[in-house]
Amino acid sequence: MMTMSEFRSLFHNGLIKQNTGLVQLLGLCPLLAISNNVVNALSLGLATTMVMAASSGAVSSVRHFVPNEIRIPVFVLIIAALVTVIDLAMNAFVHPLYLVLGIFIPLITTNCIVLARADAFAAKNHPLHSVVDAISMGLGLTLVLIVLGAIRELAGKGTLLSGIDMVFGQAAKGWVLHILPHYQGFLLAILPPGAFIALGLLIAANNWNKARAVQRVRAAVPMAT
Amino acid sequence: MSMTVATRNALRTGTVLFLFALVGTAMLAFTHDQTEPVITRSQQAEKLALINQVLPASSYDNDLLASRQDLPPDDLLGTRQPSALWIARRGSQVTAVVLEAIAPDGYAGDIALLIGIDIDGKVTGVRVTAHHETPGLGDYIDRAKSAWIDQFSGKSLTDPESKRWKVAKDGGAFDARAGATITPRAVVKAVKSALDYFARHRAAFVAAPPAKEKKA
Amino acid sequence: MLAAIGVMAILAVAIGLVLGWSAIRFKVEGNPLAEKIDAILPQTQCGQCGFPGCRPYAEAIAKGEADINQCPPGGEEGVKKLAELLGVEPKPLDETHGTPKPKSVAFIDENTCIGCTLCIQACPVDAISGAAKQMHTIITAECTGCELCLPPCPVDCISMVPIAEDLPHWKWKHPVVMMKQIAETEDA
Amino acid sequence: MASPFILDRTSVTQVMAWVLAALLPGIATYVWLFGPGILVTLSLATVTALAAEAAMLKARGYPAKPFLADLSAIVTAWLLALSLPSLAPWWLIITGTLFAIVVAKHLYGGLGQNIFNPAMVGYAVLIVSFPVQMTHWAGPNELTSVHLTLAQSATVIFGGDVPRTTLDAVTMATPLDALRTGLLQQLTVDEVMTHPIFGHYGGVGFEWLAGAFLLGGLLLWALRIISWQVPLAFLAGIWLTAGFLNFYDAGRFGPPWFHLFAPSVMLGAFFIATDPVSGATTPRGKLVFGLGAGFLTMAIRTWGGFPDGVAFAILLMNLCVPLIDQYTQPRIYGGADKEPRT
Amino acid sequence: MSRELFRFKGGVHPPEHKAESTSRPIHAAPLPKKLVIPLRQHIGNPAKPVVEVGERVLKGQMIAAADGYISTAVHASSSGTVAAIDLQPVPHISGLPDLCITIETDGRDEWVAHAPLDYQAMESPQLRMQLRDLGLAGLGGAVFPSAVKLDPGASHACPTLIINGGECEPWITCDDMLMRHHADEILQGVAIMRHLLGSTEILVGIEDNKPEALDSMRSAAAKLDFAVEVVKVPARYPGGGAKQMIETLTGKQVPSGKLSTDIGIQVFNVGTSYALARAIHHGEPLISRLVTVTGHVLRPQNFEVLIGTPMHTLITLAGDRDGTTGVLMGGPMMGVPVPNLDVPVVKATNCILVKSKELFPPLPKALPCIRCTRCADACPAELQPQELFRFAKAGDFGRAQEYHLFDCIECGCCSYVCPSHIPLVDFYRYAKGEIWAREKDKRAADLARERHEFRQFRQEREKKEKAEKLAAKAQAKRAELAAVPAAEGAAVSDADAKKALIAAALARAQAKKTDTAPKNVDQLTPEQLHQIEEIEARRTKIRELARKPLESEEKKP
Repeated sequence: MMTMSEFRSLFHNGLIKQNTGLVQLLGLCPLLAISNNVVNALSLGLATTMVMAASSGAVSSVRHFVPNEIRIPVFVLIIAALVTVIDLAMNAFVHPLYLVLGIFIPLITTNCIVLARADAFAAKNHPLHSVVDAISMGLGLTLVLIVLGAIRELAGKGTLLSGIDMVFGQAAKGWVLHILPHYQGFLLAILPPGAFIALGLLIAANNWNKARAVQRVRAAVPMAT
Repeated sequence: MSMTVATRNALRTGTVLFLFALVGTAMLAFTHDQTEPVITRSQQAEKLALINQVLPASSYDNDLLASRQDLPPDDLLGTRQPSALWIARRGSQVTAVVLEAIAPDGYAGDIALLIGIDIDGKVTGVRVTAHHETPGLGDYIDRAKSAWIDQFSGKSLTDPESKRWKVAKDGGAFDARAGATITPRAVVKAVKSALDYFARHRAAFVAAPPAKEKKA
Repeated sequence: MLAAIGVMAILAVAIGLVLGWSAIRFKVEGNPLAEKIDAILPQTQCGQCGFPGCRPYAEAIAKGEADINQCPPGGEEGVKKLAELLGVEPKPLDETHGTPKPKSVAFIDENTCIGCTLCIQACPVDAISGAAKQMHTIITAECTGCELCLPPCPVDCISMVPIAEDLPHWKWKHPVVMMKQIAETEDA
Repeated sequence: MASPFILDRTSVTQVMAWVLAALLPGIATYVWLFGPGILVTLSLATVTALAAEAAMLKARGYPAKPFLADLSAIVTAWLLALSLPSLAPWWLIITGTLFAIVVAKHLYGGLGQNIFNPAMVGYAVLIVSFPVQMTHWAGPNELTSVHLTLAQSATVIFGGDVPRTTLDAVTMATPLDALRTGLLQQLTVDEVMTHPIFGHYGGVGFEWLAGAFLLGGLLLWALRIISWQVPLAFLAGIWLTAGFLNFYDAGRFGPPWFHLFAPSVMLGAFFIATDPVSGATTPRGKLVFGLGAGFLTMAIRTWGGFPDGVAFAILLMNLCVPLIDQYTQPRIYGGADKEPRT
Repeated sequence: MSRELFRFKGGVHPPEHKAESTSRPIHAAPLPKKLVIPLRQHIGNPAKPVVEVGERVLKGQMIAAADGYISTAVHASSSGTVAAIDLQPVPHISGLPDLCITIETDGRDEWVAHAPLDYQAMESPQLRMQLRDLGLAGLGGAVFPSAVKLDPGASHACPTLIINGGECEPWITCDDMLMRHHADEILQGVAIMRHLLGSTEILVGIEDNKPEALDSMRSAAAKLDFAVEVVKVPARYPGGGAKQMIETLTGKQVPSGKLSTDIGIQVFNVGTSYALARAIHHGEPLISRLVTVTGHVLRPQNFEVLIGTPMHTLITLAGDRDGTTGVLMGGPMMGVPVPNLDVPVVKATNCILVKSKELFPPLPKALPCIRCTRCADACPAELQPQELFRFAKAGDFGRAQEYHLFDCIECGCCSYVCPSHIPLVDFYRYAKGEIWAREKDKRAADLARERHEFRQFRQEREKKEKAEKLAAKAQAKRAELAAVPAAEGAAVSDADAKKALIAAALARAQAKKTDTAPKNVDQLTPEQLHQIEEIEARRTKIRELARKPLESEEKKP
């Protein structure tokens, strides 16, 4: 079982300290390609989280039976199977969203975050810890995806949540927020270069924040020597 | 033991990997079985939904998707590969056709169109299904971006008259946005050609036997 | 369906066999990473890192058993180089292992030395010459300044002498062209 | 501080001032042939650039005085303004300038550190994001019935209420736009060239503008502020590529002289491709850089998605600069002729 | 006289400022009370003192002898008493003191016995030994021992001898003045060089801004019995550099990393030639030289100065003025700032340049490099200074070396033209220094590693040998015991006694350790005390570690 502090440190690790998008810079291909609006970002983020939780749990449960030499093939096999299952399920049950997320669902298989966590964490830890770790990592990624998606959607089109009907059906059409009415649109934000620029700015903001935190700590504790 | 360490290890890893592969594949096979019909249904629904954008569902009662035929490449359709044709019927009467066409002279290459034409030669609707036009400039032909494409509905070769099948800037009957006239010009031209094509082959379409559908 | 399962199974067996066999056959002995780390370490052999010499410390780092910030003679620059080699974030020196000191060499007070040879046995680089009951001398050119000879000396006759900067040892400092500072002085 | 203890008089500020001075004949011609609207654009870009530069310097903890005084921000602003359509809306000018100064210059490390030409980054961002607004080119006075005054231009730029008909009467497609549109309608080059916008070489008015920029460029060369390699290679790259295509099929590819004197080429050759910070530094590297940019410009004009390609060509070549420099290291004094090992 | 000249790439043309110091004749500087003569005045090993404090020396007497092949002797510039042999301030950029011999002069200026050398009758090696003992070194600035340069070696014939009359640095005129007034003696020196090197072609390169020197040298050359071509070359900095002079006159470039002798050319400064003539024809060692004192002084001029004369006396002679902002040894392009005015004139001192705010305005603040490549255009070594700067600044010394950092001659042209006013040369000097230092550290580390590994190997081997010996002994003993069981007691007590002795010694040491514990800890902060404790704890641990093998070894017998 896990204590509250372990739980908290795992989440802190996944959401902030080792954030996949902003700190580890893993799995950037889907991150950059899919973050052109909030709905896409959220959906891919959740799909990845799901795969990560399932695969980490599975990997962690079987970790004692897997010889070291074939651990990578086994992990990839588990992840690939899970991703394909989710891919088929999405194709069947949320078809419009499937059309948008398209090739990025199968690509979750090769997303380094999933394999990285499976190999670096799940293969060495208890299943419960592994699942929590995977969820926190996945949520960390989802968070970045949402922020990135929001920035790009807002800057690019002046809206938020456009395309939400693809997830929740026609009824959700009215949920789209037109934050900036009569906005001319800033195409670059939606195009691929916008993804790089926005991610760069996010990383910069994160680093700046960290640097400031370090400075605060330094200022608070006078140098011992 | 006569086996070497390497062989023993190889057998062990081989077995483990085999077991994992077996379980994984079985899981996949099961999911695939469960989802396959659903997926086929949603794909067909999607196609039908697209067709229904250019041809109201109320105007036919046959299984439209099953009526699909291949049209040979034709200059009027702008096609270089066989393209699809769907024939809508009410009862046994042909009421309209839906066909694929290509506007080859877009600003940045081909623009793929889906055009519905009723039996009187009137356009029931046009949709752009694929294009590479400059985002924010030529892409307003996409229904998702603007309603521009709707202005074709109800038009025929006689309304407006043939020489007014042009964009407003060239003295025609169709609007086009300032600064981006190449794209609409291409679309207008392609729709008109498709109408010409329909006019030329109308008899064949009307006479087409619904035999194939029964099979499906 | 069965075909799919069959193909996967055969593939899995084949790959598993090859991998399992290769893992034993192509095992690499030794650690090239440790060599590279050892090349960065200053070779003072002082043991401040908690290992009996630079090489064992290098091996420990390579295995992930020791941190990169345990070598005071290497200083911050050494940590930075190790971090670069290993692709990790540099961190400040761990002060429990000591702090960097100016480069020094040992010096034996010839009047006090009793010739006990204890320091000779402690010196990791054989930089002390002498024999039993004879006065010992440091070979300055070979002394790494590790201080290991200080504790064993029964008469405390060894001291560390910092290497003074003199003309032959002088070198150019990094020219500071930090625009901020320069322009600030101009404004002032 | 050690030797040397004396300095030549030239400073970065002087270099930049000369670049600005060399742009003046071009600006004067611009005003004369296309109306005074460009002055509004130039002023707005300059003010924005200086404000952005000062703000970024402050944010980065640098003193504003010596860096604002180096005039590099103004050079960027002017080059961007001269690349924009003369009646581009105010927010377009500000967005482009901000991108140039904040992102392309300061986020890359400020003066001397930017790997891309800031003005061209600003231009590229705008043409990608706002293709419609980037077509607001005032036609040459010679061809338009309505001539805007300075105040009227300002009204247009600042989004004041201008009758649509007036705007339509003032703006015109640029010669490159016209050529591209015509060719896409399967017209031959000769048929397209009957359009009134085409002058002797590069379009009515535009050819004189190109001449004025050429003049300014030659001044910079005479002052040894720019070297001959980049402009010559750039022009040669365009001329050779265009010439080859034109020779191959004169009906589908415009004549080389037209491509040389089309807007943006002379400005690009003498003022933008010669930007030392983002350009190649070795003599042979400069030739490669210029030729590459010239070829890419023609490739984009001919096969790309935008009518003009100078900006993208230069940005693409900016990317290659480290590689070019590495492989074109000149022979050193008394040394064997080979590039440094990698 | 219409020799084809070649143009070297790069270079600059700063204002010359030569006229200031050429309008007055050469004055002999008076004998100072104290001469401070550094032992490191040349490239190579410093000279080794051969006199003792308190010893009386005569003018021209060798006071320090050459140490090794690349070295040269140092002499007393006047008669007097050796007052000290210690560290004194010297003209070096670091401001660090160096070993010098201080002589309190007696005012008698009494010469040591000296006589001309019959160089034509002497064997070459012997003659060169003489020159080394006469302290000859290149006076153009590099102060390379002349005896070494006058050795053409087994394979290197030097058919071309170039006498460098190029004085490209602004302000400096000592070579100009020397050529105007001592052309004959310079050419006498050339004759000796020609004799030693076996040169067939002799060229003298003089810049076109020294017409008087050209005339004087030409008329002197016309009187010789061998051909010396005096060539007028265009004045451009650094045209007086040896490699640049060679290219200007012959069109040949000295290959990178090689010496000019590799292409059959040797270059000497006119001053060196003059000193050589004085040495051979008068037997005088190098104890004085011409020094230009100029800049912010009342009477800029050239002095004949004894080596070791403090610089302030020369500035006083030239008339010091208010508003001095510093003094340079050498010219403004390559000179070094003098840490204080007590430093002596040395063999390398060609000019003392007094700075003022008006003549040398403070250098403007540096801006970032904009890669304009003006530096590359100006670089006479045809390097890419902007890249070298980038690498040096970033500490990427490997790349700096790949871009030929060590071909940089530190002439300063790049810094001079840089519109961003970056002190580029400082970066190159820094990078070179770092590279040398690192190579030294690396060698030291390699040596330490090697010795440590050998020690471990040796210990292993000794242990093994000991174990073998013990095993053999034990066996012998067993056999012995079986034979004579009674002898047992004695052996044991013997081992015990030895153990007790060592234990006692260790205990003594331990006691001493604890006794001699904390000293000077009264005024320390708690943090420092804590730190000391930690260090002590660690030392104890190491001590234990150090003792362990000893104990375990003891237990074995």
